[in-house]
Amino acid sequence: MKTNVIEAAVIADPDARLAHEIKERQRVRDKRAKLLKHLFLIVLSFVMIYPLLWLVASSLKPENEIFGDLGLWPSRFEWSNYTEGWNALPVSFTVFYKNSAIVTVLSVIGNLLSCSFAAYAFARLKFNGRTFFFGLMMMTMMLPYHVVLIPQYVLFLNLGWVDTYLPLVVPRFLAADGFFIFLMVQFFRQIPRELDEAAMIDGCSPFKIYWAVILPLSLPAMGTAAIFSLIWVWEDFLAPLIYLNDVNSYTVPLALRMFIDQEGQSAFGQMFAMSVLSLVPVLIFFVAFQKLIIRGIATSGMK
Amino acid sequence: MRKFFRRNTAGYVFLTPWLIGFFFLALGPILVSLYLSFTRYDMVSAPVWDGLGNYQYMFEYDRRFWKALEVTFTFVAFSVPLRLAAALGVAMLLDKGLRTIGLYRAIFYLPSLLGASIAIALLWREMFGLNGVINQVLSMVGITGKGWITDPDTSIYTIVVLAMWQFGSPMLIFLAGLRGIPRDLYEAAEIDGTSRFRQFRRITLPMLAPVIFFNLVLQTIEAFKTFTSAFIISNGTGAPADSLLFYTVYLFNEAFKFFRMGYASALAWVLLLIIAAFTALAFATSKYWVHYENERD
Amino acid sequence: MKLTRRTLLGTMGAAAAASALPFKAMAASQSIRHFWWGNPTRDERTFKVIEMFQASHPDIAVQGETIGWGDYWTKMATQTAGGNMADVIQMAHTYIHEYVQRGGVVPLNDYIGNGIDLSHYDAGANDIGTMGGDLYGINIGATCPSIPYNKRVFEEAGVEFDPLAWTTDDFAAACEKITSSTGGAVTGSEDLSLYMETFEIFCRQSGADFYTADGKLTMPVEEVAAWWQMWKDLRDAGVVEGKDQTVQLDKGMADLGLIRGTTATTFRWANQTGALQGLMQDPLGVAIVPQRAGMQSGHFVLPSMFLCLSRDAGDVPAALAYIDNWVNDEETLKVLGIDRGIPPSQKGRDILAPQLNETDAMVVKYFGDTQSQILSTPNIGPKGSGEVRDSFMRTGTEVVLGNMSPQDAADQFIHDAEGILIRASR
Amino acid sequence: MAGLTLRNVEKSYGPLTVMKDMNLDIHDGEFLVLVGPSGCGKSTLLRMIAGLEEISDGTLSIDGKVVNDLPASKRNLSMVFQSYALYPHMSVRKNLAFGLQNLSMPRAEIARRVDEAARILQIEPLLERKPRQLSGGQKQRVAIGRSIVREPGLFLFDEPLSNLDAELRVQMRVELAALYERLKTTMIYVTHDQVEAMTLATRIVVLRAGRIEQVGTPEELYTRPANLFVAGFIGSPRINMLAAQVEGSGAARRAVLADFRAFALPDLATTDSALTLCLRAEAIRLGGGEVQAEGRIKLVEYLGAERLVHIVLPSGQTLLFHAQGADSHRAGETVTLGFDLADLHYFDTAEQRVETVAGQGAQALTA
Repeated sequence: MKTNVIEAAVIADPDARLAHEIKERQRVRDKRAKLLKHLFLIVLSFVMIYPLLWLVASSLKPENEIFGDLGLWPSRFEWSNYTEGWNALPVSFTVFYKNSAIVTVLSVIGNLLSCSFAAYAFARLKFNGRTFFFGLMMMTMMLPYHVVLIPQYVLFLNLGWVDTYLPLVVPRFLAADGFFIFLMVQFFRQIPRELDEAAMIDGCSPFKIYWAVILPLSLPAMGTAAIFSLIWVWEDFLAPLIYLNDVNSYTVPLALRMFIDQEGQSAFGQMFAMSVLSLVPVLIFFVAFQKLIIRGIATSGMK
Repeated sequence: MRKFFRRNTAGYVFLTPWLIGFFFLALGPILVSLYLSFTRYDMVSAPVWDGLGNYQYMFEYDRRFWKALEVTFTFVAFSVPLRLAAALGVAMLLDKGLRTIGLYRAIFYLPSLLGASIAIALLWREMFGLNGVINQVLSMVGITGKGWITDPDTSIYTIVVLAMWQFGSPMLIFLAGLRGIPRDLYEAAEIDGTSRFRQFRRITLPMLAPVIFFNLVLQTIEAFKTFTSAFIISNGTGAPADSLLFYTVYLFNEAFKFFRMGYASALAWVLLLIIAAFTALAFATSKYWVHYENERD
Repeated sequence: MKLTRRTLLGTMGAAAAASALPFKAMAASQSIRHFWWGNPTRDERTFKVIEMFQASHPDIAVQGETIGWGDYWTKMATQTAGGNMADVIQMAHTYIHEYVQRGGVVPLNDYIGNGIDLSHYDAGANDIGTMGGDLYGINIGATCPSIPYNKRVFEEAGVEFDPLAWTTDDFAAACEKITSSTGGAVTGSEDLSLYMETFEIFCRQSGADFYTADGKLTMPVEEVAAWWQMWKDLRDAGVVEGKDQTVQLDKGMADLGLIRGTTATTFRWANQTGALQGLMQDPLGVAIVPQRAGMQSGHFVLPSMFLCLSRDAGDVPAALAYIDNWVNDEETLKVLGIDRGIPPSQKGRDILAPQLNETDAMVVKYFGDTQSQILSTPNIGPKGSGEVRDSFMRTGTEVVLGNMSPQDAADQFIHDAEGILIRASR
Repeated sequence: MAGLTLRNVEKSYGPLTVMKDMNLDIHDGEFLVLVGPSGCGKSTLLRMIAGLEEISDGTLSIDGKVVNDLPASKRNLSMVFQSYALYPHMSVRKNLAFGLQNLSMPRAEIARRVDEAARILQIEPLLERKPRQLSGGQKQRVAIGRSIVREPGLFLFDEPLSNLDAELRVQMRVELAALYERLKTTMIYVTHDQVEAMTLATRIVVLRAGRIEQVGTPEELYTRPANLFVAGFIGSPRINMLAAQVEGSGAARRAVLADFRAFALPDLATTDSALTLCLRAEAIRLGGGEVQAEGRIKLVEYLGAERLVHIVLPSGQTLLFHAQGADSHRAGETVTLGFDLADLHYFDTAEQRVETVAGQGAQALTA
């Protein structure tokens, strides 16, 4: 009863009305801030997207216009860059896409499985030598790739793996990329340890904990890793360059490198057209998988 | 003994794929490269033992080695903080509220998708050239520009800008990290009337510390190893006037252009030591600012 | 299909290594690999040639392997290091000495006239591929230095000159005329001061060569200084492209002022004219590298590409049959066209004559017209000459940027070059 | 149903030993509460029992079987965590069923147990929700539910109520007590809150710095604290402590206090010249008692049925007095207060309880 009286007094009070007004003003300000934020993002978007526009524009220009005129709009649309570019090389891009798809899908699966295994061990399991091996793992990331290229080539040559996809795929099933291990370690360590312990008491083996607790709770990290892994493998050209000899087994990025001859006849228009197309699968995957990152909200907020 | 097995089995079982990969695929080549760093090796004929010759030459005679170090350190010093700041800033903008976020996220990742392709090299030279977009914008505000990318004093910063512009991967990692911060922490702070800045300092930064740490370490490693962007933009030469002579560009040219794989290996191991020192420093300081939720040691 | 199966097995782990072995066994039979750097047109032509060869030689399987120029050398070096070079490889004059001097390619002397018929080749056509008396690289396309120029710009500026006999003074005058008549929108020429290839002709006009036959540095420091001085004067006069474009090294065609429409000339090997023309709308002409008044001609011909037999060649007879077919078979020569350069034999040129387009015809004519200006063939550089070229560009950059005088830079460059050669010879 | 035995259990992290020579017998079917200030090792002890923490030395047996090397899941126990540790990505039903599925129990049996637990804990309407859609109390019930569906021989609780607000805590405490009454299964419960310990336990273990200070029923701990630490830790309001000097010798020994008049000591099993005398708040008598002093009332806390009166003595020491709710004393009044010798607890300089020789517990626990 007493409190009601007080409330009534507050509403009648001019100060309270002022407070109300301030609140209202703040709402307007929030709205304006949101608008500004959008404006900023749009401008930023343009800066970010400009090169792609340029790339698309170039892919639609006749060969002899691409470099003479750097405006975005072509004088006429050269769609043939796409249609002819697809079949411009000795092997059709259909084959290159198929090859890339095989290598990429296997590599992504391999990366996610093997790296999350290693990361789980480093982040959650206690064993002698953990710090030592973690240090070694970090070290493998620090040596410039170019100097291990040749010894590695010789190794794979002796295994009889050159000119097959094995050198591209097998290392990924063996957690060769420390980046993903370290990434997952950092995310796994954020998961409350009591969940592992609860699962342990619930009768879970370490593998079951990994599979039923850690993995489902790391979807944002796994999604991120999947996206990176896919993009990097899809765009990787150094390993395919070194290990693939037969043009029929080339991947898309390697095929793109066949268009340009610094010393002779190049086909820039077709190269740009195929470059644009090569982004499509990656973009689709990106848009699809970033949902995993968003869904992260659902799994967080333990306490 | 049984206790020893019980303690270690699970860890080693999970580590097995990595161990196989490390011992059978990685370790050999790494050791070979270490061996080669003590040899003269032109890749066509067999390596010839040269003791510390490569290292001696590097530190006593090789002016370009020091130049490459200077270029690389400059790049690391500028690009790592700027790129992380850009990535974190945009990630935080994208973390809350807006409905069109998915679209923005894809757009902001685009530059990273384009990577360091020929197209980017052409475009970058164009944009930062004498008559490029940058100078056109500058002239609108009355500043006379110059050939940013062709002036040895400024060319490195165009690569820094390129690195900043391609902030997609750290951004994505930050986003994933931000998703892990419980919303109710912010709600509580909101109710307490904590300012946005304080929320950032008291909630976001500490909660994100493991992810910031990851990005810092990885971006530093990557920055030291930066190769493709500098390589394609300078047509592999490090021009103008060696101002884009990134360490790995120099290393690559020594190896594959001048057939000195032994020397290149020595360069690589020196770089490894430098990076290792920085990483060790980061790990050593991390216990003062990176805390893991519910972690017991 | 074969690869797919292998790949799937591969995912099962190390045991799958065995499944990749059949490939090795296959390689041991009558099969060879041919590796070249290419582009879509060249790849198409080359695969057609391989197809034709296999039709006529059913017992020999040829695997064609190709990639763009930039990546070619990385892969080549890696394969060489692994002892897994293709049997037949394509070489460029800028790299062949590196591989010859280190034993990456083998001499062909024993097979000439005994497996490979080169009797129809022009005299001296294989001189550059011959080192220390042994033939290592067979010329599969000749080329020569040239100054491609934008005909429209030259005509509109009213420049009249003899493309086969102009002097450095004519060149300077033309640059001046073009620059002033376009109000600076188009400069006369790209600044070629960092093009060591162009400098080589300039230097040879004085009678001096870069290197002796046994690889000693003989380029006179005065010539280097004179070269850089000449371009400095042109730059100071504002009639050549500014330093911004100049200090970018090893530009691709797409970055050339000639293609962008900001300069009227540049330097290229004559066989690249067709590729340049493909990227431009204005018609191109070709001229010689300008002559210095009162001096001899520095012009020369060199193979733009060589075919070589690699150290790792397994089935030598099959490889020889392939090479022989390449240089002799009329249908093959027809399919190859002048994509790799002008055929170094009258026979080859005669076969191609009817099928040449306008630009190609012009280039072939230029090639023929300049034959009389050839006095000698330059000696091939020693190990380290690639690095000397880099050093030339780097030191020259200091002149372009105004940090050094041409004379100081020339002194510095020669000093550095000697150091480089000593280090490379170890 | 299970009884536990700890023999010479030791716990060390590298060179740091946090627990040494821990000996404890836990009887089948008792509700044992481990209590102590933070850092006393109570959680570590619980986690060692659970199998989450390695035992560095000594043996732990359950039902007479040494289980040191037995993984947690094989020890037939369940545990409720302070943070509840519900699996955030599983529904409540899934959370309850998860452990049973791991035992590959028939589907129907799992459903039966889950439904029964849900009924007991009144969380049936919540079964399809995710943990993040639950309030703190609801999460707590689910966490308890998860442990009872397993029908274990041993329940472990690690400060299960500390994240709840006061009202819920009291309610859940009652429910836990009811649950124990219903199941009569061995329960080991860790808390730092002595009220929880007193209300729930059949026996309490008071721990400090990795050592057991006292084991006993709540009554034993309250009425006969073994040392000063237990005396101070158990009981609310906190026990009053008075420093005393011992003068004289033999039968003529007297205790000299700052504010009270000196009095003759009973026959004590100690010869120390200084003692600490402890006195429960309810043992203080206003205006009466065998030993008296003057004091001024500083503060009166009104708690409804009772009042807590803070009295300042001339030396500045404050004593707590437990008064009736209807008591009429006001702050600022000066009062005479006293106590009876029989209500005193004596502690020697080693802070150990000293018994009166005449008393029944002549054998000191310190022996």
